[in-house]
Amino acid sequence: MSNLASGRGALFQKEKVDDLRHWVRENKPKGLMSKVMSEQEAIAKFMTEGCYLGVELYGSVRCPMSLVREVVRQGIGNLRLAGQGVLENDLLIAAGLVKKLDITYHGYEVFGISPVLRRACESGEVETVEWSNAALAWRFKAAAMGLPFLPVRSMLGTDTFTYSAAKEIECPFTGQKLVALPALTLDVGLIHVHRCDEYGNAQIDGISGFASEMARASKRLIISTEEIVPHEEIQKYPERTIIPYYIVDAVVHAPGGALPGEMPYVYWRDEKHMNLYFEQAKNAEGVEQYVEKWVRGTKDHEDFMKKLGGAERFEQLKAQATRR
Amino acid sequence: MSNLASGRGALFQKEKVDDLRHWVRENKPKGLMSKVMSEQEAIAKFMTEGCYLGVELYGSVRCPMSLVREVVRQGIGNLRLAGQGVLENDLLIAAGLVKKLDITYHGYEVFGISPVLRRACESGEVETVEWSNAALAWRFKAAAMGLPFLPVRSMLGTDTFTYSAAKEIECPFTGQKLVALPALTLDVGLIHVHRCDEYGNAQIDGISGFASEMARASKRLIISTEEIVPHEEIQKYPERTIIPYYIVDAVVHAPGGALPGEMPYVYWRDEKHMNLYFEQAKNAEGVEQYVEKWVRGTKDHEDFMKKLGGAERFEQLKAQATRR
Amino acid sequence: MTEYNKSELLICTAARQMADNTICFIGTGIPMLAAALAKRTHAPNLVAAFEFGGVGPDLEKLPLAVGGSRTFHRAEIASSICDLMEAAARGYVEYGFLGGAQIDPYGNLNATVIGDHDRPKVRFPGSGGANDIGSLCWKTIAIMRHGKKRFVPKVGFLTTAGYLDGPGAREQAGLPSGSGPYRVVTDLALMGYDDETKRMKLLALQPGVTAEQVQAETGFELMIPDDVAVNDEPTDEELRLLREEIDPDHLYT
Amino acid sequence: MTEYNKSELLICTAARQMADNTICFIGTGIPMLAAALAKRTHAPNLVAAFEFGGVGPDLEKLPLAVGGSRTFHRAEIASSICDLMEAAARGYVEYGFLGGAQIDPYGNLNATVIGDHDRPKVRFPGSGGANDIGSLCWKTIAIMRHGKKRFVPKVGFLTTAGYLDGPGAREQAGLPSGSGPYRVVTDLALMGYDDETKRMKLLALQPGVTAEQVQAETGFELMIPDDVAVNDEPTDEELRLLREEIDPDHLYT
Repeated sequence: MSNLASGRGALFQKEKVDDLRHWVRENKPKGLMSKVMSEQEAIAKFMTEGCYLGVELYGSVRCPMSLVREVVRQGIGNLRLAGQGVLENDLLIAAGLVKKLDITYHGYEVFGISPVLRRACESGEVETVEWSNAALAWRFKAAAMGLPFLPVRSMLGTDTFTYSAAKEIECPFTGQKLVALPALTLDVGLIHVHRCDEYGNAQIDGISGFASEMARASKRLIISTEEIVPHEEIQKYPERTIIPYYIVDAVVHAPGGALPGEMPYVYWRDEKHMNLYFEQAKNAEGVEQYVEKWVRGTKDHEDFMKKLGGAERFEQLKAQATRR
Repeated sequence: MSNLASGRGALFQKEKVDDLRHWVRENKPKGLMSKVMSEQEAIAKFMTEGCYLGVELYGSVRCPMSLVREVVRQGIGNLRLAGQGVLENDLLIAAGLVKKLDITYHGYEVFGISPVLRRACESGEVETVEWSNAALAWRFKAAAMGLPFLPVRSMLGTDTFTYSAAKEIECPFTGQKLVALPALTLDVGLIHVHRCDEYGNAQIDGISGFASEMARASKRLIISTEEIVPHEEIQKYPERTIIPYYIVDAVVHAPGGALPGEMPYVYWRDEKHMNLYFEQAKNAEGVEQYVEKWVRGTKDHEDFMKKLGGAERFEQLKAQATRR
Repeated sequence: MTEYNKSELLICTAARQMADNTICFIGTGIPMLAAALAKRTHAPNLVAAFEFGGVGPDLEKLPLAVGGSRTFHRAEIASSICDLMEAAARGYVEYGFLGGAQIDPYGNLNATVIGDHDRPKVRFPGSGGANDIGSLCWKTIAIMRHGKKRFVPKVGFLTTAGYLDGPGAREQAGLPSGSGPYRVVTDLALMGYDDETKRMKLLALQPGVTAEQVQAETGFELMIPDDVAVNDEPTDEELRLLREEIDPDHLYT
Repeated sequence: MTEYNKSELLICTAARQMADNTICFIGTGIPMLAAALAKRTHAPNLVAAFEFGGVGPDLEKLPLAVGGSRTFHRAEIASSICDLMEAAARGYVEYGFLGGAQIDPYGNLNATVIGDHDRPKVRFPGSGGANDIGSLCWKTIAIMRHGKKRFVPKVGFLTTAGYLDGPGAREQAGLPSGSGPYRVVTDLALMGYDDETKRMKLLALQPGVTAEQVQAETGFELMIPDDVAVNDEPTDEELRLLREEIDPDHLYT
């Protein structure tokens, strides 16, 4: 149909479903094998300069911050990034590692606009293509379903559509106008979970955000976890496995891995530290100092936790956690 | 594209997404209210002659058999039916209540072909349109997503496609051929669960089959449950709510409701009774006798349970249940 | 009568727009307080839903993030963004709250950029769930501060669909029939939309404000009916609930 | 050497086709026993997956239904049909077992009807998951009893795609590249498919069977290479495992 529009944004990630199938067949481990490794190993092993990255959930909630900090430490740059983001994507942009951003929402929620994003976009350093929150989740869902696209009813009639890489289509049954979203496959996905076994069978407490879809849309999936539990624990409640082992490439044991954000039912966010970040993010020098001190200036996650106040601080935050 | 094929099967259920939205707005209860009622009340209230019905899972596993038997007792006929089926759809067909069947699999699994289906199809009594198991689940998923269709990669190149009501389309991004499945909305859906509260917030243990999708694709959703638990129990583990209250119209307390099939972790199937059914199903007279004795000849689910052997038999079957 | 501030006025005005026994998409901030207030006054069965999966939390403590644990504390459901947005697509969600940097006469919103998209003068956070909410919920309620730079004849970037360019435009674009902008709540007034023209219309003034003042702070011609109501001031009970029960630490008010 | 029956022969032959460290879609019956046997012999890390959501059960007791609790007993995952079929669509599932009333030279299967679809002579159960498995898994293994009525030049109803009408046809139809029929296991022989023509080819004879016998029981010309292997008989250990551990109640054998 000639009257159907196409978004003018670039498709930052191009993958053919059939190619992915072949890649999965060759590269993903189908048997049970231990995938436990450190942040350093996991990031070094699976992330490459210029790769397309996705992080779940938000920077302030159940977000694999220990993995994100390790990406910054290793300085893996020219990243293409999917995202709704708060602290995680902000940190990557602040560290100068991001080139292209499939943006949905990037800000500090109740704390307002991100000055880091503003500087990066207004200077032209980061190129953006627009999507809605659900559209991005549905793009992951398309990939998770092994499909090249999904039809949806969002984004119609807006500049969000025009500055996206979506297309309008007509329903073959009803003739109604729909938006076709191109599947989005991540080169690397990072997800923080409550518990998993050494093989990667993972459980999440509370909302799952877009973990299920993003995990399945990731070529390489690194999960960090508050707790590694015996395999038997997983086998006892197999309906709780939201991420199956066969899509997981690395399991990183990271208690406090979501800090300074919260981990539902486990610990509350470190409001003091978040305020510190938001304060320093106001200008380029401030945020650079933050990155130097808190990320590059910490050897690893353990070191970060120590700097944050060690076991004592961690226990305070645990005590403030929302209870069931 | 002129070279794209269309299935020649009839679309047994025609619903426009926008019409459904309006129907949902007017008819579904959005606040919390008790929906507890008996099988008799639920079926009488929400099922009508000629309606399009769907039942989950299989007749031999976690299937709302007490509800299905009540449909037979009330003799609600001219049904259009979605299905992969074992005992449940078989019973409805045996009772002469089914006119049209969107068929995927209908048989007795390890016990072979259904003579009931054979008689109904070979005599022309029941009209069938073909789908695959996943295609039917994906048709529910399309409706659950509020979409008029979903693209998939099944059914391509086969007579299963030709005798379906699907259409071929081309991907707007890759040009590849795909099958477009029309969304399938049920007038009434029946699902048996492990537990729910009086409002309908429901949990399922073990595999969820296609419960999540079918529940969301149902205009009227009747759930039967092994156990009605206090609301607080649901609120404690909200991630376990696979069926949210707002899509539920009736909650029927039916311990043993899946019998003679199994309820995972609760009771094993009544093999003796299933064999009795399979034996009687071999000819029209036999199955009619079964229906007379075990369905029409029982007043309600309690009466059926008594006839099956009462508390003693129920305890035996519970003792044989698969454990976690 | 108790004194109140602008935030409290916005919250009370917004709370009164929501009917009981409905599901409402809530973001952090004012909408959350409005929902909590509505639940404690005229709409005890109002269900707060959060786009990342929380439905029906007790809101005993106010969430600081739309995915935070307080959005599903003692909730009925803690699911996922797809599940919630798809429920909205199926017609289950009556209200959605929206905000933005700019709004136009048809209720279209800009939350993306000022200036050229690829080299913006100001980069805002982007659509987030707003575009989906504006597309899929039945009615949207925008909460804004009034001002000429915010109420503009045409938004610089159309992030979230209002009535687009007028009657029939949403349906033509493929958006669900019968859906669209419902109310705009500001510190100066409550506005709705004219049924025929789909243009913004003054419904009621905030206490002490005149229609002329509202028009003067609006960058396009506002439809002003002959008799414009005046909103009731926040009641003592509303203020007590807000200050003592809902936001005792005054994080938001 | 221990005596064995036809079912045991089929099970042992099927078991040997599966490689270790792969995921395999299993239906009830012979495939299940084959998977259980493979896991106890050459493929300890073979993962049995059941289309309604069970992945990796211990198969300590044999399931009687593809959705039954034994398909997820001490499993890694108990999810849903969409989740499993979508994993197959993404390329995770190496093998899928199929059966049917008829098979043709290209491995197309009929499990739907004999005669006119709308007024069939015989109505079979229908595709079930077979069409999906035949579309989405990398390799399918058909298990059949040999016979001229079953091995036909053209299936009366094409329920599940094999190579359709020859080389390139699957890809042309939109099916995933590189996927398709892999083996046919019968009581008389093991067959594969010719790389070039995609037609069924004899690979190995069951013990005591001749190529002539196989051809005589096949309703189309079978490709028969010059040297055809002979399958090893079921070993004592295989039979012991089957009879004592896997199916001690002889439900299937």
